[in-house]
Amino acid sequence: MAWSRDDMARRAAQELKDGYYVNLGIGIPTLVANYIPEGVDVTLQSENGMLGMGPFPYDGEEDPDLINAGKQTITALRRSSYFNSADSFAMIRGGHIDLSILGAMEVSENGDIANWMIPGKMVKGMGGAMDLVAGVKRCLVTMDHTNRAGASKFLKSCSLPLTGKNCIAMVITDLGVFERDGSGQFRVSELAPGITLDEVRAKTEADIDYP
Amino acid sequence: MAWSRDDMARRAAQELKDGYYVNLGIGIPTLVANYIPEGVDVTLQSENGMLGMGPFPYDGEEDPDLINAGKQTITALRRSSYFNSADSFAMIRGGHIDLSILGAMEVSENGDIANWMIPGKMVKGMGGAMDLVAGVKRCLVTMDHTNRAGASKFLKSCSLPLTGKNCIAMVITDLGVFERDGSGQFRVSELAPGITLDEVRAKTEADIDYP
Amino acid sequence: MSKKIYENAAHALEGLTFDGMSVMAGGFGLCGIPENLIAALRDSGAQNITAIFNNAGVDGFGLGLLLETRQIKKMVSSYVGENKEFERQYLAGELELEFNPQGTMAERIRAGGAGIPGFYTKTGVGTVIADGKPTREFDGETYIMETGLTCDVALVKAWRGDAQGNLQFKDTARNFNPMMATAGEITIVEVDELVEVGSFNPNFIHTPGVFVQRIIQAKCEKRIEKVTTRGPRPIEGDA
Amino acid sequence: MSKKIYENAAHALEGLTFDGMSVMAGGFGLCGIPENLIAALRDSGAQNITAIFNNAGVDGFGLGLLLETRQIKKMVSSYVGENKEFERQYLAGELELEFNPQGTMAERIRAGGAGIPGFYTKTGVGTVIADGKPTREFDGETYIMETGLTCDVALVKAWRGDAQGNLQFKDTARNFNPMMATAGEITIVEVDELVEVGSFNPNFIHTPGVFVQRIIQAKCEKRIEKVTTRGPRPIEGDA
Repeated sequence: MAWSRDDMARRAAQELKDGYYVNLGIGIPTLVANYIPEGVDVTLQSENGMLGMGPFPYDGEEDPDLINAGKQTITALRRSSYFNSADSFAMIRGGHIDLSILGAMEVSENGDIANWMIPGKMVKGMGGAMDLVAGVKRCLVTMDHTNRAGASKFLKSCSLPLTGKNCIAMVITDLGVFERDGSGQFRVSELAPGITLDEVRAKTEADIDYP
Repeated sequence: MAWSRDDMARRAAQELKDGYYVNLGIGIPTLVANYIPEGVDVTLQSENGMLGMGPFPYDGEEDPDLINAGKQTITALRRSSYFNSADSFAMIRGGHIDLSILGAMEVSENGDIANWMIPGKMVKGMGGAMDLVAGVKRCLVTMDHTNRAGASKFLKSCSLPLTGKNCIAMVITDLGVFERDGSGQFRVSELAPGITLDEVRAKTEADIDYP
Repeated sequence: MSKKIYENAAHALEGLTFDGMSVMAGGFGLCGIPENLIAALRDSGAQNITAIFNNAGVDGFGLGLLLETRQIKKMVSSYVGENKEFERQYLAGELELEFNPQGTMAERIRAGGAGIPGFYTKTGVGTVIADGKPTREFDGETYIMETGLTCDVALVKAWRGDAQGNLQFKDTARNFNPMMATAGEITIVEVDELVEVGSFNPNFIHTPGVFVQRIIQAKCEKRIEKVTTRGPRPIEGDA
Repeated sequence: MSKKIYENAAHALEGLTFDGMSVMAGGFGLCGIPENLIAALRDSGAQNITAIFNNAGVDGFGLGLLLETRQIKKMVSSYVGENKEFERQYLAGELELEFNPQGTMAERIRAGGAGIPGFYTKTGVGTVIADGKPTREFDGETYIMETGLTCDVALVKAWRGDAQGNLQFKDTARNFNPMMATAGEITIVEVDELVEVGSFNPNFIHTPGVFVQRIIQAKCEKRIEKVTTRGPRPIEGDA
């Protein structure tokens, strides 16, 4: 059975290491915060200007001056600090964040990612996504393996405008985990329960390494 | 009679306008703080990271964590703020300081200044001087008109390595005040009491405008 | 020095607005936006504004006010996904739009205020953002050049300010505000609280007064875009 | 996360020093220098150090310690006028020296920590500082390109810090310290006071913990270079 969104988030959370500073994107990546392994201390960065992001507030305790990069109300922790947007992206661009987990519309076999624009439709803007994929030490994508029409989102090369080139180290989809090795090629490193390599082959356009 | 150091400082202080943010160099410029005209509110910047520099402390009240750019102990005012060196020079380079008053070894007729190095002798370094002359809106020099050997320090072109090119708007020496007009040429705009134009002519190598 | 304090937003903008002006306004989404100054800018009637705002506000609030009245000619932003009127004007070709990666935008504004006319970044290399921009190699890697940004008037929202123009910002309402304060030919600030000079610990002033020309105290509505909670606070004693 | 706290300066440097390493140390003159970490670096015996320090300390104190033992191969500084041993070594050709205008040096360190490999400035245009550096015109004016600076180990002096590595600096002892904290492959901090996590107001943390790998609490001597006073405090009631 293919992984659910929560399964993907749980698997992504296994990539968190003790002491890591992590930036989580919108969607499935946000769920990762619910599955941080026990004994692993992780500090979440929110690129609008916060390190040490806490949980959502209790009802009625929302503070309009305290939101995350998804514009949701959040809370602070004892360790938290606030800073301005230039300092926040200096932190990101300068390689001080260990891991970024992002959603994607497309990922290519050479690690390109597209997740900000569909030409002809409305353009919302890239926000901080281009900065994150260019600056964070390791970037990981969680996404459905195929789109609603059943077409592969894991491609030979991206058809949509890129967010970044050669920057994704790992892709976690509903079908499994795909990790890049030293040669730069993605390989199947894990399958979701009941998923076969043949099913992955059928649903993957990218040239990846099968065991 | 030629102006004393304090006379020069007093004259330089006449250039301060209400609401100005000002950076004062070491030597005669430091004395300018003693002659700020009444009713003129001026905020002093110290490039090591302070806006709103106060007077020297009372005996025994020195704080090693609070010094000015000349490394002297100082005090804070109610308006003061501290910041880091990058922010301090962002303030200077970005043109947010209204006036800088500096000492000089040489000034040339096209507004070049040399005040940081004598080749062959020890090189101490430029500190923040190059940043100040490049960034501050208006730069003013106070210096003796001639060196100890009697040679002019107001030259056709500087012989010493430059601190900055075409950046000095006014020179105040022991002989008078020399201001650049729209054409970029310095002219004698004031004489110290008892100083004649002939004396200025004799002691000035620079081609300046005499009334 | 109480010369910096103005009575209200309209007074603070007096003599500073004109057709074709460039304006920055702080804020991330609706968090930390200078609500009253934006409304006063709309009321000033200035046209053909180049608006350097990270976001486009929502319909009818924040920067949405200036879009409704079509006072904006060009937007420089990183994300405009929350505003339908923006979408309509943009698709109809009534509005120019320049997208900047958020970190590049923040750095461009800081650079503008710091006298840095250009800098290199790897953000956007290999994307449409790099189109037409000069590149340079450092240690074998390619970077693109981005330029510093300044503006005629910067509109800033702070938490507390004093008559000297010293400012403190609150939580994530800080965002773009401190950099924009440095990048305006004139910077106007609205604060929740105007405090006595000397109230601040000088170590904890986010924006030194030198960057601020005018300041008002004003009440903000502070709308929340996405109220998100984890449910009711547990009764004391529960886990 | 108390894994960041080390017992003393020698322990904090363990495993990080090597011949040919590059080191930054904060401070302006003797104000805000990491005294204990500098002494421990001397004791480590590392040779051929590239030292990125704004000043050279004084004879026998601060960075002067590393000059006495000739552990420094190259200095990157803006002003070294206070140290005679430096002068001797430099004139004897035993020491390389790279002068940077102070603001350029501060910005280069910030840029290094911020992932910016190069930027343009007008500081130094037309001077020896511009020799050999790329130039570019912006709006008809010439600017020179300066590069970002990073280092193997940054030694930082802060006022207060917590186990997360969050830091606050005091008065003008802040100077280069916060930028250097961002520019070290490893950043080690000595603080006057180690405080509980949660003691800081999160709005007033100068350096977020992400930049700090190791931290010690240590007593500093804090020598004053130029004690300057205006005389005795007047008796109460006098003017």
